[in-house]
Amino acid sequence: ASSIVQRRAEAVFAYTPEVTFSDFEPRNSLWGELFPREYDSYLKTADTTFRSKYNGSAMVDMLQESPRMVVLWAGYLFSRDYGQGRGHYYAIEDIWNTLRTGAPGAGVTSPQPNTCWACKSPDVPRLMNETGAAEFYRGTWETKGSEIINPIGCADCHEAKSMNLRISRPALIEAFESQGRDISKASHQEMRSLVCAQCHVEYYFNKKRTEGVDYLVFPWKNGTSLEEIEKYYDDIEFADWTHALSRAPMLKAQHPDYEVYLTGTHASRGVSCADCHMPFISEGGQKFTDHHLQSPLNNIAASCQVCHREETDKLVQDVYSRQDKIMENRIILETLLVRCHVEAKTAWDKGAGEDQMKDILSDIRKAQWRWDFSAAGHGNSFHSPVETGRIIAGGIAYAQDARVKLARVLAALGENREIPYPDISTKEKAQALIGLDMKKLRDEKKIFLDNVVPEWIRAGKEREAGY
Amino acid sequence: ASSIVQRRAEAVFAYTPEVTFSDFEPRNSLWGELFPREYDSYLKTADTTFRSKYNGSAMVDMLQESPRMVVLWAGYLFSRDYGQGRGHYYAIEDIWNTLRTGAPGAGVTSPQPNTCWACKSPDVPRLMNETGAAEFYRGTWETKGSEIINPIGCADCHEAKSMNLRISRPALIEAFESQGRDISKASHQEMRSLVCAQCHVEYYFNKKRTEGVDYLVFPWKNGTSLEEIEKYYDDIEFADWTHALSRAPMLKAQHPDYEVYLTGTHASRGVSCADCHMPFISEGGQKFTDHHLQSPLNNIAASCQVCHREETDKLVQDVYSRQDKIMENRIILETLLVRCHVEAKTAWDKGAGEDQMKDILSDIRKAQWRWDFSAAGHGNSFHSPVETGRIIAGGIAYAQDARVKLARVLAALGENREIPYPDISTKEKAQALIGLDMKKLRDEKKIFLDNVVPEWIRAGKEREAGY
Amino acid sequence: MAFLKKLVPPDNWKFPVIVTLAIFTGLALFVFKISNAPSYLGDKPETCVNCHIMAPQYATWSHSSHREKTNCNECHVPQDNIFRKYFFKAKDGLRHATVFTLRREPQVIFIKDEGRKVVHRNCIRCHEELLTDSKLLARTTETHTFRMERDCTDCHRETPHGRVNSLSSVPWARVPLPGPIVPGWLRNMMKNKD
Ligand code: HEC
Ligand code: HEC
Ligand code: HEC
Ligand code: HEC
Ligand code: HEC
Ligand code: HEC
Ligand code: HEC
Ligand code: HEC
Ligand code: HEC
Ligand code: HEC
Ligand code: HEC
Ligand code: HEC
Ligand code: HEC
Ligand code: HEC
Ligand SMILES: [Ca+2]
Ligand SMILES: [Ca+2]
Repeated sequence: ASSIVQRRAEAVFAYTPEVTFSDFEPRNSLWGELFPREYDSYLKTADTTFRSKYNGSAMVDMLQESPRMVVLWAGYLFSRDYGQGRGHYYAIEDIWNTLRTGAPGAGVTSPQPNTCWACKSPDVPRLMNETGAAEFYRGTWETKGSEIINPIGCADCHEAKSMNLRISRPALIEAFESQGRDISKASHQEMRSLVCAQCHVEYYFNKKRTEGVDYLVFPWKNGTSLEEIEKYYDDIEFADWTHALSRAPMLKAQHPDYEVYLTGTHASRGVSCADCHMPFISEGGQKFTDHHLQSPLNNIAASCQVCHREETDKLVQDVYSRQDKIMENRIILETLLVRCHVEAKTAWDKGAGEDQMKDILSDIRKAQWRWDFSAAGHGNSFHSPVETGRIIAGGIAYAQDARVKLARVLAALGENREIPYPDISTKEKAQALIGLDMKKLRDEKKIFLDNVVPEWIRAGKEREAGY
Repeated sequence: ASSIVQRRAEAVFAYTPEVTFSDFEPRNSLWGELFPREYDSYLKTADTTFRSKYNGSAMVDMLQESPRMVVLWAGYLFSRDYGQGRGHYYAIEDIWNTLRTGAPGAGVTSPQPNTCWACKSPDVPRLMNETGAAEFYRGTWETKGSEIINPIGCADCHEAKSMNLRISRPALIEAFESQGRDISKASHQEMRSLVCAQCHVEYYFNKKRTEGVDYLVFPWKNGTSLEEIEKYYDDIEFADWTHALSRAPMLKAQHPDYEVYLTGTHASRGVSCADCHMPFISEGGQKFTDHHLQSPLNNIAASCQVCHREETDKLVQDVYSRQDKIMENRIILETLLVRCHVEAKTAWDKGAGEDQMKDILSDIRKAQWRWDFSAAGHGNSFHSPVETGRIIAGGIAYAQDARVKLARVLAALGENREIPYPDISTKEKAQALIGLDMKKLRDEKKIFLDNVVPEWIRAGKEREAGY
Repeated sequence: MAFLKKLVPPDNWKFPVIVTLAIFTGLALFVFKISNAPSYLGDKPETCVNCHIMAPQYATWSHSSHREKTNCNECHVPQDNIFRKYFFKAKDGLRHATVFTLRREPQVIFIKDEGRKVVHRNCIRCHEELLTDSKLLARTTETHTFRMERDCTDCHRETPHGRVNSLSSVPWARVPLPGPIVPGWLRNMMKNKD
């Protein structure tokens, strides 16, 4: 045993690197010189070849997969463009590319604030350290274009000197504080999930906290369950947008990966995000953490099989069978929500009054919030299938409540037949239905990508050369 | 070599008991003389003290727990009386007591066939051996009253000579055959669930198989999933009854414990019913199978903790948290089904036509089938929470489909307001609502229990004395 | 060739030698068969309970968490290399067979030191990831690294056989004996039905 103790001490010693840079060094390649294995594996997040049944690293155009989403988000930027997240390597490229950030340029600003950068780069802690969080968030998105050019990397999760895990984002610390908890008490094992919870969480922009600033807040004050977060939003009468068809005051859920994970079997047994998405692997006799963050289905042996002595096929099947069961009802809910919005629009068109519609709009808000919470976390159906199933069932009940009431309102307005389901068999048809001029948006984006982005990169590199 | 031959023979016989009775011995106490530990633990199924959050061995009046069920079963015997299963020891007592078997006596027959005895006693294989299965099932329930007096016991699951597990019920063998499978190929471990699957399964009475006989059939021909069984019933246009309020052609699901278990994590990992409900225990240096079949929550140490190194509280919490999540939506579905039936009745009352109602009744049938399939298996929410959640979500969608259509039909008939939810806050109110004369039913039952049952017992004991 | 020729018996001996050889071969095959020896080459736990004396171990193992993913040999035979595996099997099997046949078996069997070491190494073989990587100790306390040099069974004394395994500890345990799942009467009844 004494020899093991000794080896462990050695191990700690061997880990202490000769770091020449600070915690705010945003260039991953520099860290990579000291930690080539971690860096090399990190670079593999650029690989987009793996596709699983529902996820993977490939570009997945979610609006093409389900044009229903276009209708669900009518009046909101997500109806323009929504992809499934891919490797961390692409964080910056993808936020440039998405139509959601618009096409800022000569005189034109982005529809988004700088807050959007918050989860995309190790340049963020660097800048926040200089200006503070509120100032970082202030202003429209293009104003920090040349400041943020490195995709998610080492400084997002590590302290430079010790390479210990650290929290680099104030939003998570504030979220813990809002619950009366102290994040600095987190255990090592918890940190292996909390570094992810800096970004893989539901969030909103609080405009009231600091004048003129879209302040990034995780709405966890009452707790992290679907209902607790909903209550938080209801209490402050928050809506992300008003739906273009139904006029319901909508909530958008964004990747509540961590929140839903917390309700699952694995979390309850102390299994962390890193256990599955960053397994310990062995290469040339050296063991290290695989920084190729990706679907664990591309690496069952190093992830699942550490704990489960089951055949690879069986484990993949475990994941797929849960995803299938959840997906079945999620699609039902999506379809019902399309009907809700279309039927509500018909009611308005026929002259329905605010008072007749109030309850209905509240049902629609609740139903879609449940749908989005379950759909926006791409791992939810595996991370916590029972909870995700529960949420979807609740959503179906609300959506149908809305429709029963709508049927009565419509009948009172003289419309007593089924409102036809729109032809939204493709993303294009759906976008046309809600009146988006996609060609224009894409043309403008192209100009932005051809002219503005190269300039951002040039200016950024120049700045970094001076470090 | 001869000594090996000899010793091998011993291997077969050394643990072979000196059984003096046949496979058809229905009296458990006789078997108990040879196997006192198993028998003593079996006798503990008479203990009704343990209650868990949703289950346990106590008498639970399900109609009192949820008076909604009374409305859901209007027109069917279950609306009179439905208890949660308790220990095997009570199988005979409970079938005597239940109002579902009516009050046969001088000139009055039971509303049930002899098929009802099929899963209640080791007298069943004894009789079937004499007459064959079809003849056993033939006739009304009271005609075999004096033949069947021993509650579920040894001969239901064991062969006498070797004490090996065996299948004693033709219905399960036939169900396997209908799927083109051969049950005699089952492994030892599978048998530790299959003995339970003789009874803990969904069933129906096929009246077409043998003239004048309610033949017991497990509807597994297409498979054992909810949808496959539903298709089986739809294909043969089967209905258990026509609903008294909505007039929908209903299906009743009965304890599909085995079917739902098959879809869960534990079954997929080879864990059998006996592993949890009949754990191996140790008493005075001897190890044996605990024949106190009950909720494993009353014996976490011998069941769950054999495989899970978790605190008792934590494991109980695992079970409760799954049950809570499922129950939440099951109650929503139940409530919606009450509304369906009441709204459909209103539609009929207002003069709706068959053609207007056809689709609606089909939705109601589907919705309630889903509810019942999830509710009737008292272990379902733990045995397979993801599947149970999936089923309930589907049920909610169908129930609400029905209600959207009903809202249109009702509006067309001039009724465009919400139909009030009936006051069914107690079982009594609910039973009054659907027009049951409970006092009469109970008085008649009392006469039956006071007069007929003692006579059955006397005649039965007399018969047995001659064995 | 010359060497082989020496083995050929003189002509007048040929017949008795052939007969004798045949008898011995037959006997060997007989013993091989009735002792179920072919099965000893495999890994089926059913093999071990060819001897009723192994019944307690079989019964306890088959009710343990290890049933689905292990067989007796996974623990009791070295798994690190194929030669050691079969050598150990042959040696152990022969001793068991001898003791059993000579009726020298004790009422309570104890594992030998050599066997204990084999078991220990096999525990580690399967559970190594859990034991050596403190990052992955999600399901356990953190201290296993410091325990590797004791026998696992010092602590896990119930894994998988429990503590007391005398011949009489599991009197009626259902060790796998051949037996029809559908009894004769029911098979007949179903054949004759309709
Ligand atoms: C709290 C952290 C956080 C904030 C704030 C945030 N994101 Fe993200 N973003 C993420 C995460 C996590 C993903 C990966 C989601 C997944 O699994 O698909 C992501 C994915 C993306 C993607 C790639 C997938 C897609 O949707 O096409 C784009 C583009 C993107 N974000 C843009 C934005 C924009 C624009 C904003 C501001 C409105 C923003 N992000 C704000 C965390 C954040
Ligand atoms: C600084 C913010 C941030 C942090 C910290 C972060 N992520 Fe991400 N993650 C993202 C964004 C943004 C994306 C989407 C990138 C894109 O699509 O361009 C993403 C994508 C992913 C993906 C999808 C990869 C694929 O191949 O589709 C996985 C898996 C993932 N993250 C897991 C994790 C885990 C596990 C952790 C913690 C160990 C973590 N992330 C920490 C922001 C973050
Ligand atoms: C999304 C979060 C995240 C990012 C980004 C990240 N790491 Fe890590 N890193 C981790 C986690 C989690 C561990 C495991 C820590 C533990 O288990 O103690 C880890 C461990 C390490 C270790 C310790 C040795 C090992 O392999 O376990 C080194 C060195 C390391 N990372 C280097 C890097 C470098 C270099 C980069 C940038 C190329 C980087 N990390 C980016 C999360 C991250
Ligand atoms: C660090 C350990 C660990 C890792 C890694 C791990 N699991 Fe698990 N898993 C567990 C534990 C612990 C349980 C809870 C069951 C128990 O207590 O035995 C569990 C439960 C499960 C279950 C049953 C729970 C359910 O939702 O029905 C499945 C299926 C499963 N894991 C699959 C996987 C797959 C697939 C992966 C890889 C993507 C994986 N596990 C990775 C430890 C782990
Ligand atoms: C027990 C293993 C396990 C744990 C723990 C776990 N995940 Fe996952 N995760 C999976 C599996 C399996 C998938 C589904 C992958 C697929 O479908 O290809 C997944 C999917 C994802 C995805 C979508 C990946 C993609 O390809 O786009 C993201 C993002 C993600 N997880 C993030 C997280 C975060 C953040 C945490 C912790 C809060 C976490 N996961 C915890 C196993 C796990
Ligand atoms: C295929 C086997 C099978 C058949 C046929 C069967 N039962 Fe049962 N019965 C069961 C099982 C299993 C339970 C325990 C259910 C539970 O977990 O609650 C049960 C429970 C009961 C109970 C106690 C709980 C209650 O519902 O009040 C009664 C009474 C009963 N059955 C009566 C009947 C009657 C009457 C019939 C004929 C219509 C019948 N049984 C047909 C298997 C069967
Ligand atoms: C011969 C039919 C039959 C067989 C075989 C059978 N059961 Fe039952 N079981 C019943 C009936 C009937 C009841 C309800 C008795 C009552 O409530 O009067 C019941 C009740 C139960 C209960 C509820 C006990 C309580 O305390 O609430 C459990 C648990 C149970 N059975 C498990 C099993 C398991 C496990 C097996 C196989 C090892 C099995 N049963 C085999 C018919 C059977
Ligand atoms: C509901 C089914 C069922 C009933 C009823 C039943 N048993 Fe069992 N019995 C089992 C199962 C399952 C096993 C475990 C078999 C195994 O693991 O190989 C078993 C095992 C046994 C054994 C083998 C030794 C042991 O304890 O494991 C004996 C002896 C036995 N039962 C006696 C009886 C007696 C006596 C009765 C009547 C009082 C009875 N059984 C009733 C299912 C049943
Ligand atoms: C004979 C072994 C065995 C027994 C007994 C057993 N389990 Fe499990 N359990 C497993 C296995 C194997 C898994 C699958 C996870 C894995 O692969 O590690 C599992 C998974 C689970 C899970 C996660 C699956 C889910 O639905 O989310 C829970 C919770 C659980 N068991 C609780 C229990 C409880 C409570 C009991 C007792 C009533 C119990 N188990 C009895 C072996 C067993
Ligand atoms: C992994 C463990 C496990 C397995 C395997 C399992 N059960 Fe259960 N069963 C439970 C638990 C836990 C409950 C819930 C008990 C409670 O709520 O008190 C339960 C509940 C039940 C109930 C209701 C008990 C009551 O108190 O009324 C019945 C009946 C039942 N199971 C029968 C079966 C049958 C039949 C099988 C096999 C087809 C089976 N179970 C397999 C763990 C298991
Ligand atoms: C021919 C009968 C027979 C068979 C077959 C048999 N055993 Fe044994 N076994 C015995 C006897 C007799 C003893 C007691 C020997 C002693 O104490 O010296 C024994 C002792 C043991 C011991 C404890 C003593 C030691 O060697 O450490 C183990 C472990 C063991 N057997 C495992 C097995 C396994 C594994 C199998 C199947 C591969 C098996 N046995 C098959 C008869 C048998
Ligand atoms: C998971 C590992 C494992 C499996 C599988 C296993 N054993 Fe063992 N066995 C052990 C351990 C541990 C001991 C006790 C060692 C000690 O006392 O230190 C043991 C001891 C024994 C002994 C010695 C007597 C006693 O009870 O201590 C016999 C005989 C034996 N096993 C036979 C078997 C047979 C036969 C099988 C298969 C049916 C089997 N074992 C399966 C781990 C295993
Ligand atoms: C062939 C592989 C294998 C061998 C050899 C093995 N195990 Fe296991 N062990 C497993 C598996 C598989 C599980 C179940 C783990 C799970 O549920 O995920 C397990 C579970 C366990 C558990 C937790 C459940 C329980 O029964 O307490 C312990 C402790 C354990 N093993 C200790 C040991 C010890 C001690 C040995 C050696 C005597 C050993 N194992 C040998 C594969 C093995
Ligand atoms: C000094 C005592 C001790 C020794 C020696 C020991 N363990 Fe453990 N082991 C424990 C304790 C304590 C736990 C914590 C979980 C529990 O069993 O309650 C544990 C847990 C485990 C588990 C996880 C069980 C689960 O499912 O959570 C496995 C597997 C295991 N040990 C295997 C081994 C193996 C293999 C060895 C030998 C190399 C070993 N242990 C040596 C005390 C010990
Ligand atoms: Ca992806
Ligand atoms: Ca009960």
